[in-house]
Amino acid sequence: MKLSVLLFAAAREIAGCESVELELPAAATVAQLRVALLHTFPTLAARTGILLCAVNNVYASDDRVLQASDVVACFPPVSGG
Amino acid sequence: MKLSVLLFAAAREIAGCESVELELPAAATVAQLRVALLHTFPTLAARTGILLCAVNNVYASDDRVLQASDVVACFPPVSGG
Amino acid sequence: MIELTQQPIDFSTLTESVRSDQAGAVVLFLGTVREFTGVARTSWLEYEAFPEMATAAMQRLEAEVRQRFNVVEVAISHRYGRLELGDIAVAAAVSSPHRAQAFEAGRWLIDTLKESVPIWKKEHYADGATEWLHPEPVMGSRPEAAIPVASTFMSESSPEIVPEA
Amino acid sequence: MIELTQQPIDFSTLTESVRSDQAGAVVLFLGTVREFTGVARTSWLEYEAFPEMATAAMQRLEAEVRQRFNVVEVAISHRYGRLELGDIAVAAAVSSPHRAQAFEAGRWLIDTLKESVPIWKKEHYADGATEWLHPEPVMGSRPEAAIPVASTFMSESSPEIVPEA
Repeated sequence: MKLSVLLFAAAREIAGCESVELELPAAATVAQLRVALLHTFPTLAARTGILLCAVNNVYASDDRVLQASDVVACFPPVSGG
Repeated sequence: MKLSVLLFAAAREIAGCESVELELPAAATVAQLRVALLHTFPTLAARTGILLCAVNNVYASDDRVLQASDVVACFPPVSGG
Repeated sequence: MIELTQQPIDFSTLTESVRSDQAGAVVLFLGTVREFTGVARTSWLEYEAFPEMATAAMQRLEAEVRQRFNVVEVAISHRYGRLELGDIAVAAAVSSPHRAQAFEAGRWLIDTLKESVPIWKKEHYADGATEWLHPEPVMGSRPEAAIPVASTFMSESSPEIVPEA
Repeated sequence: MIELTQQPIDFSTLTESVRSDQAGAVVLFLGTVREFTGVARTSWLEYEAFPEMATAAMQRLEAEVRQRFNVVEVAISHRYGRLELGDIAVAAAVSSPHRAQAFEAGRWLIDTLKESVPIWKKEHYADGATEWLHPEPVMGSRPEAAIPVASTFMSESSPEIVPEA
């Protein structure tokens, strides 16, 4: 399935785009999405440290199974306030 | 010496006046003032519980020696805020 | 900024007065007139002040909060006279570089104010009864050194307040 | 009241929105843009938000603060975009019957917001350098159960973020 991943803050700047389209197997997990993302942008992990993932506006753990309709975002730890 | 004592809140209401003039020996202490005040208004202690005393806008202990020029006030524990 | 007033408190101006480029955090506390205390229904409140001493006590509080905490600015306003339900009785604001300090200083400030500033409130209940309120028991930070003379006085002088026979 | 905005925050209206006859205490927290962090001098800040999730996360925070604390009303406003020195980045207000609860709820609210709401700030220093900020270490109350999925995620997933060789 194709999934579009939204990127924010340092992750967005390092990737150079606000979102990226990834090709994933059906029923892929967040862990697999993470691997595919870092494969596309190898510098992302080294430069941003830990990356958080959210699915449909809620933080998601690595074993979360994805669907083609999910809104997925990856970003560094938050620093608002 | 004559000393005028300001009264507030329940102390003022029970005494029925905003201040009272007491006759005290020279170099009287706050403790002596307290005795004279309760002699004048015997119901004060029973009705207000503990009475605080302030001299020149600062809380005063019982051994504080008074002067005729001091501004003295007696009142119940505070309950502002 | 220290204020004792019979007019409604403008918490917006008070809060603006503590904002600063040197502070990353502002904490404002408002004490307002609550309708119910348990089952007792308040109709309105009367605050009585000893104005000269209350102002002096609030000025001492400002100096002490600056000495005890890393604060940039401090402002306190206390109202007295007749207050209706929902009215603001007291507003206290502090600014500080970081939020932990701002919360600690704000909490200490209002706790200590309620223990030391000579203002009293009289409840006027909906059933027509009235009552001078006793101070609340203090929860949390106790200002051990804030009013040492008063504390000493309160413990030492207890035997003295029994009226002479 | 939950708000995510690019306009200046009106803390006065926000605070008014939590006042209530049922509350005796209001605590407002403002996070403002500070000029100095140590020796580093900030010129301005850029806040980036993931707006849909940030709004949803603030709504979850409001629900959770109501569940955890005895609060009457809650309001949160977070600004994003370019902020100048002294500008208000976040305002959070709670009202509660008593002040201890109001301080505790206000502190928990801002601590948890800073850990969980997807907003990031980028420092623009006076010397021209820029830097995405890392989250501050949390002092005081730690919201163990506030974002359990995120916490689980953050600990479990660490091995996963090493790029594949």
